[in-house]
Amino acid sequence: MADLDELYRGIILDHYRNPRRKGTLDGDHVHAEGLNPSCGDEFFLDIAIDDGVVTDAAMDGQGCSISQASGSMMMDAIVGKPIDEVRDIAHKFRIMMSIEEGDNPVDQERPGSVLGDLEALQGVRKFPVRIKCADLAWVTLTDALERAESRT
Amino acid sequence: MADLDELYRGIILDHYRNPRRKGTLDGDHVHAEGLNPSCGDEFFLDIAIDDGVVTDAAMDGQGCSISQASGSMMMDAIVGKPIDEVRDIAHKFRIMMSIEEGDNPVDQERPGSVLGDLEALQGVRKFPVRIKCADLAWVTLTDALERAESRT
Amino acid sequence: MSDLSALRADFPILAREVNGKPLVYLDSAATTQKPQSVLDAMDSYYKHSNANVHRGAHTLAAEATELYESARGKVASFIGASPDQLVFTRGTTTSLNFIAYGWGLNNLSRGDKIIVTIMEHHANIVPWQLIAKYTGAELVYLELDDEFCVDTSELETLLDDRVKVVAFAGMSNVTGALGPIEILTQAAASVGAISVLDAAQLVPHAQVDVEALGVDFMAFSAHKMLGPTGIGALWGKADLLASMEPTEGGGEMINVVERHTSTWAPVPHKFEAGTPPIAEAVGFGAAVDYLAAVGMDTLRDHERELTTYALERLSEIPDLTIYGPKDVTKRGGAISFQLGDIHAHDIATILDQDGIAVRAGHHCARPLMKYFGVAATARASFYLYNTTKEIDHLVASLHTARGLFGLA
Amino acid sequence: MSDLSALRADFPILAREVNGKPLVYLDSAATTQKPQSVLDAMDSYYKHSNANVHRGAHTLAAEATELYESARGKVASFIGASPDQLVFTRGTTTSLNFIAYGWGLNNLSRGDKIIVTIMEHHANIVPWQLIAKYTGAELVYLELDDEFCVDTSELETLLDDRVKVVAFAGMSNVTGALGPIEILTQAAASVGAISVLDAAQLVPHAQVDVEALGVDFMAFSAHKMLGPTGIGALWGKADLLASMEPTEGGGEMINVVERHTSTWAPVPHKFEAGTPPIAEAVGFGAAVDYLAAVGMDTLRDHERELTTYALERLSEIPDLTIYGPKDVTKRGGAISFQLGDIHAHDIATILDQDGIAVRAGHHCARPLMKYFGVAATARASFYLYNTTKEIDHLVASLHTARGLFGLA
Ligand SMILES: Cc1ncc(COP(=O)(O)O)c(C=O)c1O
Ligand SMILES: Cc1ncc(COP(=O)(O)O)c(C=O)c1O
Repeated sequence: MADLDELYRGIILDHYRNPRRKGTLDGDHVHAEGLNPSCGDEFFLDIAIDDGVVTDAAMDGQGCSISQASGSMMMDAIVGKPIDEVRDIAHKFRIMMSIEEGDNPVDQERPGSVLGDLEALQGVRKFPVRIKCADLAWVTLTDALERAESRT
Repeated sequence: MADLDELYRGIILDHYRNPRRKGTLDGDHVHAEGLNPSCGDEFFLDIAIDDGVVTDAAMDGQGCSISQASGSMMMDAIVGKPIDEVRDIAHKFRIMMSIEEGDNPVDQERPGSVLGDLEALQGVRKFPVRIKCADLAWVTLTDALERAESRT
Repeated sequence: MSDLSALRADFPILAREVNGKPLVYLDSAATTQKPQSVLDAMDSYYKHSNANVHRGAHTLAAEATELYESARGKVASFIGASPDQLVFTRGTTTSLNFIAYGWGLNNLSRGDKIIVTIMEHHANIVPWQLIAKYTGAELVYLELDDEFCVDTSELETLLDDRVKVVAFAGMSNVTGALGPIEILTQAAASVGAISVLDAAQLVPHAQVDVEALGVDFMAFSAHKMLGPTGIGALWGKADLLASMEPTEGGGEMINVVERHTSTWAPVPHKFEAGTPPIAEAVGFGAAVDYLAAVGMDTLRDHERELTTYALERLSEIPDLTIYGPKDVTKRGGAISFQLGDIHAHDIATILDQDGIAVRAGHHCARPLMKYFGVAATARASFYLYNTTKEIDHLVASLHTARGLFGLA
Repeated sequence: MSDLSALRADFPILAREVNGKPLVYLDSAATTQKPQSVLDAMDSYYKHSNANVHRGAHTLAAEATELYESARGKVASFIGASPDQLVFTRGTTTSLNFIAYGWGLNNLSRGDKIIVTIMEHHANIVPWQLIAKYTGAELVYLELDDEFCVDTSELETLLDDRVKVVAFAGMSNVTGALGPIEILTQAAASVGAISVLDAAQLVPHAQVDVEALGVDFMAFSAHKMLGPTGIGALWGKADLLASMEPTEGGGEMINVVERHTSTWAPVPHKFEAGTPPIAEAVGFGAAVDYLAAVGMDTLRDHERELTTYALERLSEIPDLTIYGPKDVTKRGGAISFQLGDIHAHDIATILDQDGIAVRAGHHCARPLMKYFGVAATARASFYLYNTTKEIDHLVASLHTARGLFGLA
């Protein structure tokens, strides 16, 4: 039960039920779609980039609390940030989730947070089959950034 | 070894090496082909029937000693016999080989033989996978008789 | 209540713990667990008689052939069929593809219609889409009524002589609904179409007499009825199987192979190209032996009681929606549900912490999910080894889920 | 001589008697025996982790998926491949059919040519005949030279841009001859045709690095390399697999299924419709673990020594004709022969009385038999568990056969 309480923290359920920036973008933007065919989760992402900065973003789709909360938190974390910083956040997130190798940037002992709300997703690591849920938004983001790059 | 000596009696090897009535018929006749696809044995049969009597027969094809000897012995056994009697021989043969149900017509105690040379094939019963070899000629014969019937 | 709990000891895996709790396996619609007798039969095959079948004159080959063919006899007689109409395949999916390719590629053309139902598993949709693409035929769907059963009221207007195939499930793996087998079989026959029964969920749970059903083809899998993975069966009417082209070519399915042409072996071998799943056939035979010994009526009664109990207990849970018939005479023991706004995967994760295995997702039936307007459901499904106590665990764990998601 | 006889204890069936004599199993080209570790791996899968793969969020489903995918990794690395190019199929036959249908149906047309060799197994002939029939393409055969090896001298004149497929065995299951893989692969590439390697007899007996071979597709079966029945593999170049249509449709191979159209999952899943052979994959993984532990070079050396010894001893028998290369560097350990006018089936029966299992018949290679002008041969074939003493038994028993048939 302790593991489940860690997994379904209030902040995660809040993002799940009230996803930030739900919808689509109107102006010039890049679109990318992520799908986990084995579970049916879908994540649609629009991002607007101006002069190397993510100026706006919107998400849509459906899925479990983890995939949707991860996406919603990602919105908060990337809008307004330069692309390099966005890449760094994605990298740190994936390290925290044990998807990429590296020293965990999130240190429980240390005051202050590196990834903000996203740190609440650490509980997912105890549930290996759910890690791909948390990662879906970020895979889609990587895809979107690549598309943006190939446009310029 | 005793079983093998029973199986490969001199008379069987003689029929195998010198099959009776090898070849094909020229005049009016019925043709039938038997095949064991699992082992590749082939048996081609021509029979001429006149007024309810098998007046002539010829065999061709290739296969193991059992299938060829059985066919060759069958030639000897059927030519000159009325169809009813041919059917009866086939029936008796198949009982002897435990292919059909019935009292074994071949009684070792009793002098005189019912099936003639064919009785030499009794040794095959100890080798169940070879029974279908001994039966191939007879399956083909049944087929030929049916063809003959449907012609009249 | 019928008590089959003594049978549980026959299933080694049921002694296992998951996350520190005894395993509660409620995912038999995906695949069932195997009794020791099935495992023993395969083990003994490999340790005593393993050889390739049909082609050998040596003792092991004869034993292997005898075991393989006698397994065919057992499975055939389990569905009231003759062994020479029972083809061993890799599973339901392959069986349905063999029908779609072997019959469809050679008999369908532009403008022909293939009727399926919206509750089909992908295995009974995608092969027909492929064949439709290759031949120019068209898929037509029957929808559901408000009891989650196939709505056949439109059938009459759909039926005409362009309808060549009517393909349907005997029981839905999502809703548990039984299919209108008789109506659809007769409808097909009335316009000279073939009827194809996906019995993946039917044969494991009901006494089936395929001759009495009157369908033209039927497909099912061993792994959903106590048997091993890697094998299933295709049954067909003798004249259809005889006239049909084989889909796969290779060894053992031929009569004579020449350089440029070949002739085929008789049915069923015509459809069994290559080395067949021999050990798996032996295991399949042992599985139907086990089911026959329990008795399919006993099994059916047991599942009905479990299903009745589960529907009752689940309906007491607030915010829980069941996708499937409420009437147990119209359904089997697969129950799909949603619980408030908790996503099915979250339910599966929470239940798994209590050792309870349920499935979450689209259950290989996306058109049905879309029809329901949902992306996923959770599904609990029962078999002869399940107990009402396990359903109590399920219900308790669903209350835990409500708590975690703050559903008051 | 390399002594692998200690390994025999790993194979339970080798302790068995046949007709009162210890089993001498010389039929590994048909199917091999299984070590205890392979049986244990499958048993343990069923007793601890059995569940359907890929679709589940519960613990058993995760374990089963992990076991299945890690088996894929093992088999892939055994042939020097990447797991995402390794498709699990029912066996070599299904793999070759998947290539013929999935690539051939969509890329061949009237007048195109498919080159095969006369030493092919039916599994590499009949699928091409079927596709030739559906597309109007034509089969062309390469014959043999007088050492029983594929004669490639005509190749140059055959090659033109109508050649779309060159399909060939890595090793003949009849003659034991190794195929001219390099020459045929390059020939195919030179005209933009695909090269298809039937490696059913190659992968079990040689260290294969499929990337280094350069072929486009390769097929093999688990049951011929210590693994279970019911599973095999298809390997293909990434771009070809990606562009190819799946043959079977159903669950697990899809991305999105709509009512009338579907999109496919990435390779390898695109080709794995339906519940896969899960336990069989686990067993296949254990089999390649076993082979890798023995070492494929050790195995190859052992087989060479056996083959050298057998060719020598057999050549001492009067009236015995061997159909296959005499040079052990050009061949593997399958030896086909005829003994005087004794039919192969009679040889098999006589040897069986001494507990010796050899195969007799056309070995699913009728065009080759016809080319030889014979209807059947007897075949002895070796694997890592065979010994020279077993070859002595074989020779002694062949002398018995001569006696019985009065060959003085
Ligand atoms: C050279 C060759 N190709 C193909 C096959 C067919 O393999 P399977 O029967 O496992 O599909 C075999 C074995 O019978 C073989 O020896
Ligand atoms: C109704 C139905 N049809 C077809 C299938 C496919 O069966 P398999 O995966 O064994 O081929 C299933 C099981 O997944 C099913 O439930």
